[in-house]
Amino acid sequence: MSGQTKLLTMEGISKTFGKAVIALNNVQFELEAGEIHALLGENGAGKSTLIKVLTGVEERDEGEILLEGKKIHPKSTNEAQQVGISTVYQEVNLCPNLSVAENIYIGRAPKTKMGAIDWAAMSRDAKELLKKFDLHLDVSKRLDNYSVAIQQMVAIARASDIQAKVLILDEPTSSLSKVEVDKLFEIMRRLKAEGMGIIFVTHFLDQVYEVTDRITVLRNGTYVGTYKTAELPRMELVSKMIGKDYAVLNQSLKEGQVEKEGTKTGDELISMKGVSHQGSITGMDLSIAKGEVLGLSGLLGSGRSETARVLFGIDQVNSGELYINGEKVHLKHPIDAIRKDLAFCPENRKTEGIIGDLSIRDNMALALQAKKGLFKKISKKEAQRIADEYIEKLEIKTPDADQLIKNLSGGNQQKVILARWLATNPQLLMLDEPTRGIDIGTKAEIQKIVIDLAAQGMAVLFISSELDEELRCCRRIVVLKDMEKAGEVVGDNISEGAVMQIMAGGEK
Amino acid sequence: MKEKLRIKNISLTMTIVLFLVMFIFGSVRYEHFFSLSTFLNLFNDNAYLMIAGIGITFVLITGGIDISISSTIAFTGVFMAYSLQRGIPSYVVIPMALIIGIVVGAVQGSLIHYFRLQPFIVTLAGQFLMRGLCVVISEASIPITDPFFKFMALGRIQIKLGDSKALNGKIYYYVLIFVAVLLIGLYVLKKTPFGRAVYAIGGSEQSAELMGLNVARTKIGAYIISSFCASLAGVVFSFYTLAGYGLQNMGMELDAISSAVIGGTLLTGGVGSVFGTAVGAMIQGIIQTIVTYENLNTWWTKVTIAGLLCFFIVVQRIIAVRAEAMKGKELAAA
Amino acid sequence: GSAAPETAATTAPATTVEETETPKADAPATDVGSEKLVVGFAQIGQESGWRDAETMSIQTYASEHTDTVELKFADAQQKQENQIKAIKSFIEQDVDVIGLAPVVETGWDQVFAEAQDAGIPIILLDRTADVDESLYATFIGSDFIEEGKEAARQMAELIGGKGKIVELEGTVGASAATDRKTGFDEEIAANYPDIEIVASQTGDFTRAQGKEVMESFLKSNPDIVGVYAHNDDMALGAIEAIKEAGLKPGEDIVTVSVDGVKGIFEAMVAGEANCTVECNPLLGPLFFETAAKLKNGESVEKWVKSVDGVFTSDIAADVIDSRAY
Amino acid sequence: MKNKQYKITQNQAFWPVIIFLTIILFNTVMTRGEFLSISIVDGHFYGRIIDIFRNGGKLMILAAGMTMVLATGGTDISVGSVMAISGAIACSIIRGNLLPGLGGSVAAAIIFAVCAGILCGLWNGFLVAQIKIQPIVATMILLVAGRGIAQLITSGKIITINSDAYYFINGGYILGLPFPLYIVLFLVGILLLFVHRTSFGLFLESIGCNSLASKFAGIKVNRYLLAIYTISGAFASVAGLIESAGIKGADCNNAGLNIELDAILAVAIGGTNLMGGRFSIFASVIGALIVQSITTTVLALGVPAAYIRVLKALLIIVICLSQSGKFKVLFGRKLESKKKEAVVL
Ligand SMILES: Nc1ncnc2c1ncn2[C@@H]1O[C@H](COP(=O)(O)OP(=O)(O)OP(=O)(O)O)[C@@H](O)[C@H]1O
Ligand SMILES: Nc1ncnc2c1ncn2[C@@H]1O[C@H](COP(=O)(O)OP(=O)(O)OP(=O)(O)O)[C@@H](O)[C@H]1O
Ligand SMILES: [Mg+2]
Ligand SMILES: [Mg+2]
Repeated sequence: MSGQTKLLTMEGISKTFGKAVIALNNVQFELEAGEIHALLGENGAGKSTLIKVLTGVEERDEGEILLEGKKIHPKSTNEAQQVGISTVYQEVNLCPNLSVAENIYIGRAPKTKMGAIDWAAMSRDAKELLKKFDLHLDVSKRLDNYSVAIQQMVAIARASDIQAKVLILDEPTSSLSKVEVDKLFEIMRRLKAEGMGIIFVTHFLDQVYEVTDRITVLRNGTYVGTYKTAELPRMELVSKMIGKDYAVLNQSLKEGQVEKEGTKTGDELISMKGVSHQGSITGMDLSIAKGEVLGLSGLLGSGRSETARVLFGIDQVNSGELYINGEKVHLKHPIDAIRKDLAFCPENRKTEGIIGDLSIRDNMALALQAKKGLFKKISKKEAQRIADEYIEKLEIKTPDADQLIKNLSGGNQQKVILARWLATNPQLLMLDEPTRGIDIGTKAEIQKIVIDLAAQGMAVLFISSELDEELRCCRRIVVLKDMEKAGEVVGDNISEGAVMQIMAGGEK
Repeated sequence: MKEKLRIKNISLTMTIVLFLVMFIFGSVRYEHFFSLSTFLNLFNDNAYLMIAGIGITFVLITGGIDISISSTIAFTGVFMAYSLQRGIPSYVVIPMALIIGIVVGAVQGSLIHYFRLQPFIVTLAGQFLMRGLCVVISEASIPITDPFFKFMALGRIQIKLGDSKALNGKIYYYVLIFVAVLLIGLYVLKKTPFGRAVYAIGGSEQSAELMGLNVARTKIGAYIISSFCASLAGVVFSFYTLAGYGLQNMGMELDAISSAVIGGTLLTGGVGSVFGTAVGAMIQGIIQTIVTYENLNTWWTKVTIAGLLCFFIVVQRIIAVRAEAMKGKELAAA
Repeated sequence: GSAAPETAATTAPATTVEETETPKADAPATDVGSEKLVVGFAQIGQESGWRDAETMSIQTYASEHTDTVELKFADAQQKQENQIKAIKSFIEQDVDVIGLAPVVETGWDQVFAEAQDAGIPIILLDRTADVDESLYATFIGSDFIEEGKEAARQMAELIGGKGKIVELEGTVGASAATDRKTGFDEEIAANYPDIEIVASQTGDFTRAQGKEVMESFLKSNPDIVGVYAHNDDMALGAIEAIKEAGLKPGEDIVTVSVDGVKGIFEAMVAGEANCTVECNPLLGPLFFETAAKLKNGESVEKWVKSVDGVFTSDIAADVIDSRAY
Repeated sequence: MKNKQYKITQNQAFWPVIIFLTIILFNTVMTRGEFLSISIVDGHFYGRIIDIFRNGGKLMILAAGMTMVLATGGTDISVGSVMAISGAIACSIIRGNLLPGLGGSVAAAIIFAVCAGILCGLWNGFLVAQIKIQPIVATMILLVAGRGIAQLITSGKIITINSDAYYFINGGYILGLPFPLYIVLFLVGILLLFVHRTSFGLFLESIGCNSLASKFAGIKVNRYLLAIYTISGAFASVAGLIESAGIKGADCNNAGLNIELDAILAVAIGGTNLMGGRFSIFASVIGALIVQSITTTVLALGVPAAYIRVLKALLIIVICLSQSGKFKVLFGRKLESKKKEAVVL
């Protein structure tokens, strides 16, 4: 029931950061009541910025925003909420020290007749609300007792409960499991039926086609166009997003595929024998050979990240043995692993990856510097050379290497972290969700890089929640379940079905 | 429900237990120690510290810090004494002193919030400024002779629970101000949107902003409360000493902060309670009393408080680490 | 002029004279309750060598008379709050007499009233308190204004009644500082029109600040002939500064200070300082004397003046060995 | 040429140096040149500028150590107490009250005092790095206890000493310049060399921005934290020696009282972000000179000492505002919009 009234119109929106970064340039957008509208684009296309401008987090330079025909100019999220715009931002934005119930209701808590906060009513309401999401939590527990996925659901619950006209979801699904995503879609459809307009940002094209009515595409901060989802074929959508013909892109991927087939695996590099770490993994046997891309698959919380953490010396081996190049090692700190030519891109970019206030150059040089030690300082010239090399190689979107990394978009930050590790010239590269929150074009690039690196003899441990990505890159996939190795599929046996079956419980 | 406040409660419970243990220890060990008046004197002598501590707790929960409070206390004292000396009546002087507190807090809070300046540095400037102004107004200590102040200084309620001397004690009227501040503080933090926003900002300022809370108002509000309480503490302190003196209460902000930490407030923000702060101040008071009774070098007071601080902080850390480990296990089990 | 014979006796006049009497004073106490004289003393803290000497004097007396005297001692670390709390716990402990060297003059009404209610007399030591006379029993100490006046007379004599001088003040607001300034300035203004005090700033009673302030004085007023410091410590700091400026302390610039600590005697012997107006800190014996009297209900004067002397560099060498602090 | 200009003004120490020079200039004008005059007295230089450098020595040393602590996002408020401890130990040894077997050796006194400073620093570092206590709380423990410990060492008395060798630490001159200046040059020089010739600086900044990510990048965060708190403690003990040599004794009550505030202020004036990240030791040292020169200014102008605090307060606000990005944005925007209008016209 896509209505006639234009719920929201944005016109001629421009936004620059500093002097060099033009995040948005004369962008337009419109949303009708009762529609789910996808906002798509590559990393750094300006999606999050557009949303921030809309909700008053960032001040726009130019442009107009009309809500139900009336000009609005919110200066803060609070004002945006008051006029009826409710938002779930890209990163989880809740208060870890407050209870679940409070996180949902803070700022609009039920009151007693005396005007005091009614805690009992709040808990009751929160329980009721979360039930709609099939979440049965102790809502009086602190939020940080729960996993990121649950926190994300709580954030969505909060936003959906606010009596809003416009609901904005900026990549809400990146840390959700399939079941949770389905739940979310159900709720979105219901809200849509109630006449709410929903803006949905995602990098999962399947999801776009599953729930959205229309699509607006941004590229490099400019408006590309708005299309009916049903009328826009996938291929075309992708080429609009990346500005290249999809066929070309596909070709390059195919080449990767071919190379992958041609890859010969070399000697064994890593071998874990019955490795356990208290509270995370138990009795893990794993071996990785040179020139191999090993996929690590499993459901959320199955222990994939934990395996990588142990391999990288972040968590210590409590029992079992770990061999690198046939030599038994005890890794006490990441630096021990780095000195053994291991590298690790962690999954939480913001907290474990980037050093926000340092430049791209310093961020890239950091691991190499740590590897070389305190006294062998990398000269500024050398660091600049490394930075320039990788900015070009990985096509990082930035005016220069002096930019602070925190000002890059998520995908570009990820590439800088990747560059940090490539600069150390590792034998094993561990990538934990390297493409989370990354657009399809960059995703393909990263996959290609991975395959290229393997072809050059590097071993890669590839962890991804997107199965098709693993299927595309890996010759061997180890499936984890409940902190243990549940099975393995190799070569021609690799298929979605085979992996799923092991995940689901049946061994083979 | 039990789980929610676990960390905070354990350290608060420990604080209360510790207080009782010390009181019993003192009573057993020293003659005259066990008496109602020893207990009530903790309030009589620390009321101003507790009031200021309650105020600073708001700021600490937001994750900020306010080291200007001791100067605010001294400044309001000097200001009032000076004005009273000039013949301005007390019913004008006291509200003016409180307004000064509010203004100081509003200015500091605004500088911190709108210009993103460091709370430590801004309140350091506030500390210097007010301490300096004190001496600019008057170098000497100015006595207060105003009848209302005299009344508040000397007026007290005799409490007689029995005939024995140990069951007698007295409470000065100004202690009631502390009781009121404590009750209001408890209510505001637990039951008002403002209070909850204070906690939210301590948890994550950015999140609070994005959740649509009015961060500016809350943060500045916390600094206003802190300075207001400091000026109120200044009023109580001038009841206590009947004078205004510019060098009074040097370094007292540390006592207030230690009280909060001993009472379970995390200086990283997000966790804390005004009740805990009051108990923290009482513990420091009782240590001081015991040191006097023991006839030790009074520097042992400081050393003991530091030891206690250390103990509490380490325990809080251990509890936090444990909680994390537990969480890991629970998730693994799920 | 300085009275040399008199000063010889001031080494510890109170002690020597009274010590013989002490047992007598205590004897009635033993008769009355056959118990010791319990005294609580709230000391300011440790701010200078002078105060250390006072503390020592009290503690030594108590430790030498453990059979008759019991001392409860609290160091307030320069904070009035701490002193008040200490006094209150002395009241709780039901001591016989409370001694106090008040950190500031004001702010004692409440706690003194409590002591009065409990029937415990208060002795103020070396500093006065700005309270109603009825609230304390007696004040033992010197007359700071008189010290200032004496210092002015000494200064005038040293510089021949004319010239520019500077003044290093004590901690702002402290009665010792205010009174020593008042006495000095008044005496100069009244009797020595040719002496000009060209600069006066606080050195906070400490050596470090005395030195820093003097350094500055010397640069803005190169032609000064004398420095008056409210205590010896600041004078010692000033001497350093004078030396650094390439001048001879004691000759090019004369010094007059108050207290009479050992350090200044050493400086006088070395010819680097000229005069100190003693402010006797050895008040222990006198204090306990008075306390015993009060316990026994004997009357004491409202102001028991301690006996102080004046020492100049000429006699410094003779008396230095007999200085106890 | 233009490029170079750009670089100089971008340097973190640029504004502090300008401010310092302005203060000097202001004083020179106010005192009609007296402020700048330097003469030679007894074979050493003599003048207010020399005073600033000598009296500011302690603060420069503390600020250098404090800069690194702040760069890691920490803070060390115990430096004043460490100064008191170091002075107490040194003077007690020289007096023979402590370790009389050493016969009052000045060298031993210095070594033990610095060792005590290192121990204090290790303790702070241990609490911060190993127990993971917030720096301000961790160092508050020593701040509160330290002065008490110093008092217990001196059994609550001011200890005066008589040792020309020891006095030299504060009052001595080499080549006409005060000895503390050489200590500063030596310590700060070594530190600067270390920070710039090695990757120490990069690691500290990285730890200050995001210590978890730094650990993941292979930096031994705990080791560096321990190191910088130790350096800060050691520097504080040296400052304590200078101070106690200056007063020829140990005054546990007043030694280094509230100096941690001045040290942090100096770093802030130097433009280092107190939350961690980018830092400049040189700028902080200039910041320390600015703080010291305020005191000297007030004394030189004969203004009541009370105004030192007021002046410092105003200066803090002005400097912080001028460094505040937000402030620049607010006012820069106004300027820019004016410029734009001008273009349109
Ligand atoms: N605060 C900032 N300062 C400077 N540049 C910024 C800032 N915020 C965003 N940018 C830049 O603006 C551009 C748009 O970023 P935005 O976050 O909107 O991208 P996005 O489309 O959401 O990307 P992603 O899919 O990676 O989240 C990027 O080039 C980014 O580097
Ligand atoms: N947000 C979180 N908060 C606390 N613990 C977490 C969180 N995320 C994961 N964990 C811990 O890590 C364990 C394993 O999660 P891990 O990240 O290794 O799983 P994974 O298979 O890599 O899943 P994914 O990376 O998709 O989340 C969980 O059981 C839990 O103990
Ligand atoms: Mg985005
Ligand atoms: Mg994971």
